[in-house]
Amino acid sequence: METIALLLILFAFAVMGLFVPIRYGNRFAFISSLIVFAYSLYLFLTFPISAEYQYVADYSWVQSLGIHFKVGIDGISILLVMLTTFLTPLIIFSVRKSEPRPRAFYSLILFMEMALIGVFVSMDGFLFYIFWEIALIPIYFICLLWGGKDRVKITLKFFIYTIAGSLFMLVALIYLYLHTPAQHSFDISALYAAGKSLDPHAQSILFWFFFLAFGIKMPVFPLHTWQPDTYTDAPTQGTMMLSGIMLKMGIYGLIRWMIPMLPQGLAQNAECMLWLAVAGIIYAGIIAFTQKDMKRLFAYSSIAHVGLIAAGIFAFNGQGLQGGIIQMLSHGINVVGLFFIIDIIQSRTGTRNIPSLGGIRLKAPYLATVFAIIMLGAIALPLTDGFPGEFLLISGVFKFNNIAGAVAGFTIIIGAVYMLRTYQNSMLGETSVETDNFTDLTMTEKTVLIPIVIMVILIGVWPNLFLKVSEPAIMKLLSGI
Amino acid sequence: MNTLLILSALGVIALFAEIFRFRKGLFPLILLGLAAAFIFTANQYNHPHVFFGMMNFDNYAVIFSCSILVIAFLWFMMAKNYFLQETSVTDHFSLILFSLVGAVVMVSFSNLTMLFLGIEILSVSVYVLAASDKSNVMSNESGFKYFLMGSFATGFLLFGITLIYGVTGSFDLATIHTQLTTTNEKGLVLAGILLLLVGLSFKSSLAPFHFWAPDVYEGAPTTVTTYMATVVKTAAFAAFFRLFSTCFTAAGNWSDILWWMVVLTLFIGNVSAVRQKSLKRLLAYSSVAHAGYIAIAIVSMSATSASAIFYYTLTYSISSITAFTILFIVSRYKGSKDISAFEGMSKANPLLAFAMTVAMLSLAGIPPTAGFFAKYYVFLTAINHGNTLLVLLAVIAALIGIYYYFRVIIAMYFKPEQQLVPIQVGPLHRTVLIITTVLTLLLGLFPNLVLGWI
Amino acid sequence: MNQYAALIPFFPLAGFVIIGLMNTKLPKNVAAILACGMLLISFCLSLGVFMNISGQSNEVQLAPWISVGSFSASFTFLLDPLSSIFLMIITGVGFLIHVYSVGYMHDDEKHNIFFAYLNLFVFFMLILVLASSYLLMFVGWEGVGLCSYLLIGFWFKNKSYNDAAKKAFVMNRIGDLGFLLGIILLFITFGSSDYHIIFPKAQGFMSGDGMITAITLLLFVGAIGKSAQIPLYTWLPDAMAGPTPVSALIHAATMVTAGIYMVARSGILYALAPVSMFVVALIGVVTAVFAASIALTQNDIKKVLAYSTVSQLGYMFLGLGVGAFSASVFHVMTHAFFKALLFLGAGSVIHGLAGEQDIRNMGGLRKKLPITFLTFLVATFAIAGIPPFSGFFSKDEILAHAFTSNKLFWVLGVIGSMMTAFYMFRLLFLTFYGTYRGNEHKVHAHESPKVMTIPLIILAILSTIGGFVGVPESLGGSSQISHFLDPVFKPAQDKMMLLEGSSSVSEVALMGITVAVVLASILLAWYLYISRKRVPAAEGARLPALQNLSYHKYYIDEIYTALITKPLDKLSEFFKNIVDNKLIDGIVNLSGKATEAVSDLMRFVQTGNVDFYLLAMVIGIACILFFKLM
Amino acid sequence: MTDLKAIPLDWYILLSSILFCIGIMGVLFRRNAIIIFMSIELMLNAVNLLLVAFSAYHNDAAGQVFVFFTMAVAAAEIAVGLAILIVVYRNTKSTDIDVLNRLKG
Repeated sequence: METIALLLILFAFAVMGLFVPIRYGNRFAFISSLIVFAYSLYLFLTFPISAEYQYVADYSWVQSLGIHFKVGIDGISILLVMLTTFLTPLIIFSVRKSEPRPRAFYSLILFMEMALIGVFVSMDGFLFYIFWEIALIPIYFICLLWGGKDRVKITLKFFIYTIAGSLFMLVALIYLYLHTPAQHSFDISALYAAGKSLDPHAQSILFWFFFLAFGIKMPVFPLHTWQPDTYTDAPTQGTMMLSGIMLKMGIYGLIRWMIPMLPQGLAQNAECMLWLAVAGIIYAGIIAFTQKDMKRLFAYSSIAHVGLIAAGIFAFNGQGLQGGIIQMLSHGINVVGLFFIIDIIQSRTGTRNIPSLGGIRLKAPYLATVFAIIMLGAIALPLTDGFPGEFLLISGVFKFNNIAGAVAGFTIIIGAVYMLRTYQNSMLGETSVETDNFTDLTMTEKTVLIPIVIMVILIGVWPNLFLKVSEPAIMKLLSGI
Repeated sequence: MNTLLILSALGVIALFAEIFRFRKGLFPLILLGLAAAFIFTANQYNHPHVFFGMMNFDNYAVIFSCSILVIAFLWFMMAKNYFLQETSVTDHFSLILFSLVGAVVMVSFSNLTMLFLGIEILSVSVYVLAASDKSNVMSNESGFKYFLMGSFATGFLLFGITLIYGVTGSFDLATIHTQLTTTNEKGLVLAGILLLLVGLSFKSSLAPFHFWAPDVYEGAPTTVTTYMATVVKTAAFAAFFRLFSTCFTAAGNWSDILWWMVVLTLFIGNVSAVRQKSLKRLLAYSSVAHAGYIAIAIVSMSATSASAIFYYTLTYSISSITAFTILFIVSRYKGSKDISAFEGMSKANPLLAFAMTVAMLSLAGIPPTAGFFAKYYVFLTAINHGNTLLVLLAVIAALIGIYYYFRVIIAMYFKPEQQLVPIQVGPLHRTVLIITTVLTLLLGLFPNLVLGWI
Repeated sequence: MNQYAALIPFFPLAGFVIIGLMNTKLPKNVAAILACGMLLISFCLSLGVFMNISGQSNEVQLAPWISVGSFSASFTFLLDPLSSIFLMIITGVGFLIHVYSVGYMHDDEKHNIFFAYLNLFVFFMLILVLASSYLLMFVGWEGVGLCSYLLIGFWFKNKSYNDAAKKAFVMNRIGDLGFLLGIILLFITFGSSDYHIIFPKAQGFMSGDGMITAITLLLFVGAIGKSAQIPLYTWLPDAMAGPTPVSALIHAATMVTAGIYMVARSGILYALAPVSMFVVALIGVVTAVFAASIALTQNDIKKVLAYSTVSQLGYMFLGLGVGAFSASVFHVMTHAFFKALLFLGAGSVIHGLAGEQDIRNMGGLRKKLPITFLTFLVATFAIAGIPPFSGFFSKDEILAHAFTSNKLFWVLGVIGSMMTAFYMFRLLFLTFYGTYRGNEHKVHAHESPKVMTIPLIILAILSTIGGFVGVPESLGGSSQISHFLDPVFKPAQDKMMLLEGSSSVSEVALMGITVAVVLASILLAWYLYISRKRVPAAEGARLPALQNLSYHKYYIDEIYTALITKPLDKLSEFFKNIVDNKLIDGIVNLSGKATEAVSDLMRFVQTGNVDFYLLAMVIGIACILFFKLM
Repeated sequence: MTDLKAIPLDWYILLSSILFCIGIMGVLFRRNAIIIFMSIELMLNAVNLLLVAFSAYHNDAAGQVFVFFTMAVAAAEIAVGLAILIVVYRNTKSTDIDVLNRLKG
C-alpha cells in the first residue's frame, strides 16, 4: 500500500501542479517533491533489512492476460527510490528565478518522478514496461520545449533510439511471458522461472534484446551516440533528470530483470558484454580529454562511469553488484551536482566553453570548493562517494577477468585527467573576460549544492548505510542463479 | 437484426427528411437512433441469434456492431457541421446510415451472399460520399478512383466466392468449412481463397492493393476520410477475420502470402508517410500501416486474434477520430491540411494540442495510450503463434511510425507560432475530442474494460 | 593510551574543518595557533604512543566502512613500532614545519586556507601510517595525494603551478591504480586487506609464489608513483611550485616516503618475492644515481633539493630491495630531518631574497643569513654522509646491506653518494659563499624571523644527533632503531634468511671508502666553486653534451609529452570526430537518412495514375496466384 | 438444364476465366472510363456465367440467386460510377482516366 501511496501522491501532485497559480508553480512542485522525499525517507528509515519485497500491493489489472498491478520495494529498489526522491526536489529547486518555467515544466518533472519510481518498484513485467516507456514522455517534452537550438532533431533521435531498444525488450518480455505456465503471467518470479527454463541459445538471444533496451538507456558503448547530444542540448533540469536518475533505469533493469531472468544468456555473453562496457570506459574517457563544452565533457564522463557500472554488473558477483548499486547512487548525486554547477557557470558567464573560462575560484571560492568536492567524488577519491563504488566495481570485474579489471581500473587515471583539466581550466588561473564579474553562490544555489556535498561525503565515509540495505536482496539475487 | 432494422429505418427517414423539412430534428434523431441500435445490439450479447442461416448475431458480431455504432455516433457528432453546410445533408446522412447497415452486415454474415452484399452496400455508399464534394476535382478524383478500383476488386472477390461455391456447392460458412476439409479440388479452393484474400485485402488496404487508399483518403472530404479510416476499416477487418477464421483455417496455405503482404504493408505504409507534408495524406499512409498491424493478428490466427483485432480497430478508430477532427478544425480555420498548419498550436490551443498529442502517441503506440496496448496485444498474439520474426519487423516499422507521428507533435510544440489567435472549437467537436481523448487514455490504462467481452 | 591514540589523526582533521569552514572569518593568528596547536596535541599523543609501544602491536577499532559479503574493510588503526616511528616523524617534523609556516606564509592572503590544507594533509598522512589494512592505507594514500595537489597548486593563478599540481595528481594516480589492483589481488588471495589476516597467512606461501610476486609488483607500482621513482618521478621536481614549507613537509619529509612505508609494511610479502625485491632494489638504485646526476647541474635551489629527494628515496628503495628494512626506515627518519631542514633553509633564503630561487643570483649569503647558513651546513653534512651526522649512519647501513646483496648496487650507491656530496656542496658554496651576484639594490637580504629560525635550529640538532639511534654494532653502537623495529620485520627477515653480512671489519672498510669518496667530491666542489669561483652558465648558453643532458633532465618530460600526452589528445579527437561522429553516429543517422530516401522513392511509385494502380494490383494478384498455384 | 451439364465444367471455368481476363485487360489497357466500366461489367458477367454453371452442376439454386444479387449490385455500382463520371466530366471535360492524377505522392 505504501508503494502505491507513493505513486498516487506523486500523480496527484503532478496533476494539481497544472492548476496552481502560475507564480506558485515552482514552490508547489518543490514542496510536493519534498513531501514525497519525506515519505520515502520514512520508508527508508523503517525499512527492514531483508531480502524480501516489502510494501507489496497486488491488483489484477488485465485479468485475461495475467497482467497485474504489482508493486513492491526491496533493498535494491528502496535505494533507487530514495535517489529519485532525494534528487527531484533539488532538481526542481535548481530552476533559477531569472529563467522561470511554466507550471507544465514542473508537472512533467513530477510526472517523470512518478514514472521513475514506478520503474523501480514494479514487480510485474508489463507494468515495468509501461512505466519504463511513460518515463520517456515527460523528458521528451522537457527537452523539446526547453532545450537548446538543435533540440528537435536531437530529442527525436533520442526518443526513437530509446524506444527502439524498449520495443525489442517488449518482444523479449512477451516471449518470456508466453513461456510461463498456462494462465500466463507477467509476475516477476514467474518470468524468472520462465527465463531460466529456456535453453541457453534462446536465453542468449533474449539477452541481446534486453540489452538493447537497457544498453541504450544507460548508455553503453557503442549505443551511446544519442547521449552527448541530448545531454548537451537538454535544459539543465532535463540533463539532471536524464543523467541523475533516468540512466539508472537501464542499470536497474539489468540487475532486476535481465540477468536474473537469463542466467544462461549472461553466462554466454558476459565476456563480450564486459569487454564492451570496459571499452566504453576507456573510449568515452579518452574522448572527454579534449571536449571543450563542459556539458558534453560530463556527458562523456557519464558514459565512462556507467560503463564501469555495467562492467561490474556483468561480472555478476557480490562486489560488482553492490558496487554497481552504490555507484548508481553516487553517480546520480555527483552528476546532478556537476550539471548544476555548469548551469551556474553558464547563467553567469553565458558560456560553457571551457577555454573561455578560468579564475572562477578567485571570484567564487564557495563554488570552487563545492565543485572540487563533487569532482573528487566523481574521480573516486577515498572518503568521497565515488570510491566505494569504483573500488567494489573494479574488484568485481577483476575477479571475473583480471585483464578486464585492470583495464577498467584505468578509469581512475583517465577520470582524474579530464576532471582536473576541466577544474583547472574553469576554476583556476587568471580570470577571463567572461568570468571577471563572477558572483559566488546564492542562497538558492547553496540550498541545492549543500545536500549534494553532504551526500558525497556521507556515502564516502559510511557506504554501509546503503550497502547493508541492498545486501540481502543482492545475495538473494546471486543465490538465485 | 434489430440493429439493421433501426439503421435502415433511420436511413429511410433521413432520405425523406428533406421532403418533410425535418432537417433540424434529424441530427438528434439519428443520434437517438444510433443509441437505440446500440442498446438493442448490446442486449443480444450472449444471446446468439441466427437469421435464416444468412446472418449470425453471435458475440463477435455484437461486439463489432457495438464498436461500429459507437464510432459512428462519434463520427456523426464530428461531421454534423460539415454536412449541415451542404445542401444535400439528408442524402449524405442517409448514405452513411445505409453504409452502416452494410458494415453491420459485414460483421455478422454467415453466408457469402451476405458478405458480398454487405461489402457492396458499404462500398457503394462510400464511393458516392468520397465524391460528394461535387465542385472539388480532388473529391471527384478520389471518388472515381475509389469506385474504379473498388469495383475492379469486387470482380476478384466475386470470382473467389464463385470458385469456393463451385467446390463446396454452398455459400454457407459452416458448410463451406466442412466441405473444404474433405474436398479434393485443392487447386480451385486455393485459387478461390486467394482471390477472396485479394478482395478483402483491397478493402482493408493491404499492400499491394493499397494504392487507392492514400489518394482516396486525401481527396475525399475530411469527414468521409474519417469514416473510411474508422468504420470502413473496422468492418473490413471484422469481415476479413470472420470469413477466414470460420472457413479457411484448415484449408489451403494462405497465411504465408498474407505474411508477406503484411510486411509489405507495414513498410510501405510507414515509410511512405515519412516524407508527407500533408497531414491528411500522412494519416492515410498511417492508416495503411495500421492495416498491416491489424493483419498481423489474422496471419497469426489464434484464440486471441479476434479480441486483438477488435481492440486494435476500436482504439485505432478512436484515435483517428481525434486526429481527423482536429485536422478538420484546423484545416477549416487555416485553409491548409499541411503539418505546418499545426505550428504553434500548443501556445494558442493547448488543450487541442494535448488531445492531438495523445492521439499521435496512441497511433505511434506509446504507453499509456490505447494504441500501445493494441500493438502489444497484436504482438502477443503473433509471438504466441510463432510469428516472432514478423513482430520484429513490425517493431522496426513502428519505429519509423514514431518518427512521422512525432513530426506533428514537434510542429505543435516547437515551431514558432504563426498565429496566436486561438481556434474556436464548437461544442460538438469539443465533446467528441474529450470523449475520444479520455477513451484513448482510459482504454490504454484499463484495457480490461473492453477486452473481457470478446 | 591506545584509545587516545585513535584520536591522533582527528586533531588535525578538526583543525582542517574549523579553519576550512571559518576561513577568512578567522584571524590569521588564531588560525595559525589552532593549526599548530592541533598538531602539537597529536605530537604529544604520538610521543605517548611511542614511549609505550615497546615492541607489541595493538589494533584500535573505530567503525566499519565498506562491507560486501565476506569482504569488509573498517576504520581500524594499528599501533606498532613501525607506525609509531612514522607518527613521530609526521607529527614532529610536521609540527616544526607548521611553526615555520607561520612565519613563511604570514603575508599570504590565503594564509588560513594554507593551514587548513596542511592540517588535512597531516590527517591523511596519519591515516596512511595508522591504517591496519591496505584499503584504509589507500585512503590516506590518495588523501595525501589530494593535499599534495591542493598545495602544489596553492597559488592557483599561475598556470604552470596548476599544471604541476595536475601532473603530480595524475602521476600519483597511475601508481595508485597499481596499488589498487594490488589490494584487489590481496583480497582475492587472502580474502581481506587487513594486515593481521594477510601477514600470518602469507607466511604459509612458498618463496617466489607467482601471486605474491604479482601483488608485490603491483603494490610497488603504487610506491613508484608516490615516492617518485623511475619512471614516475617527474612530478616531484615540478611539485616545487608549491610553497616551500609544503615542499619540506610533503615532498621531502613525509608523503613521498609513504611508498617506503608501504613496502616496509609489506615486508613479509616482499620477502616471499625475490623477483620483486630485485626490482625494488634496481629501480631504487638507478633512480638514486639518475636523479643525482640531474641534480648536478640544476640552478633552482628547490629543484636541486627535489632531485636530491628523488635520489634519496632511491636509496631507501635500494635498502628495502636488499632487505634492509629497518635501515630504510632509519634513513626515512634522518632524511626527514635533514631534508626538511634543507628545504626550510632554502625557504628561508628565498624568503630573505623576496622570492629569488636561482642560485646564479645568490652567493655570499653566509653573513646575511647566519642561522640559515649554519643549519643548512649541518644538513648538507648530514645528507652528504659525513660522520657523525645522521645521514652517514643511515645511508651507510643501506650501502652495507647492498654490498652483501649485490656488489653492483653498492658501486652504484657509492657513485650516487659521490654525486650527492658534489651537488649539495655546489649548492652550499654557490648560495652562501663567494659574493652576492643578485641585484643588491632591488633586494635587501635579511635573516628570517625567529618563528622560522627556531624550527631550523631544532631540525639541525636532530640532523646532527638523529643518527645515533642507529649506530651499527661495528662502530660500537647498539643499533637501537633496528632492535626497536625488530618485531615488525622479524618474520620478513626470517623468510629471507639473509646471508649474515660481511664481517664488521669490512663494514668499517666500506664506510671508509664511502667517506673518502664523498670527501673527494666535496673537494672537487670546493675547487670548482670556491677556488675557481665558477658560476653556472646563464640560460641558453651552450653546454657540453653530458652537462646539457643533465641540465635538461634527459628530456624525459618532453619524451613523455611526445609519447603519451600528445598521442592521447590526438586519439581523443580521432575517437570523437571519426569514430563517434562519423562511424557510430553515422550508422545511426544513416538509418534515418535511408528511410527518408526510400520514402521519397515510394512517393514516386505512388504516381496518381489509376491504370498504374490497377496494373500493380493485377501484377500482385498474378504473383500471388503464380507462387501459390504453380 | 441437362444441356448445361453436357459441357464439362472445366470448359466453363476456362471460358469464364478467359472472359474475366479479357475484362482485366480491358480495364488495364483502355483509357476511356466508359470502356473501363464496360470491361468491369465483363468481368462480373464472367463470374455470373461461372456461378450459373456451378449452380447447375451442384443442383443448387443458391448460385443463381447469387447471380441476381450480383447483377443488381453491378447495376447499382455502374449507376454510381456513371454519376461520379458525370461529376468528373463537369470539372475536367474529359472521360480519360489519365486526367485524374492530381492526387499522388
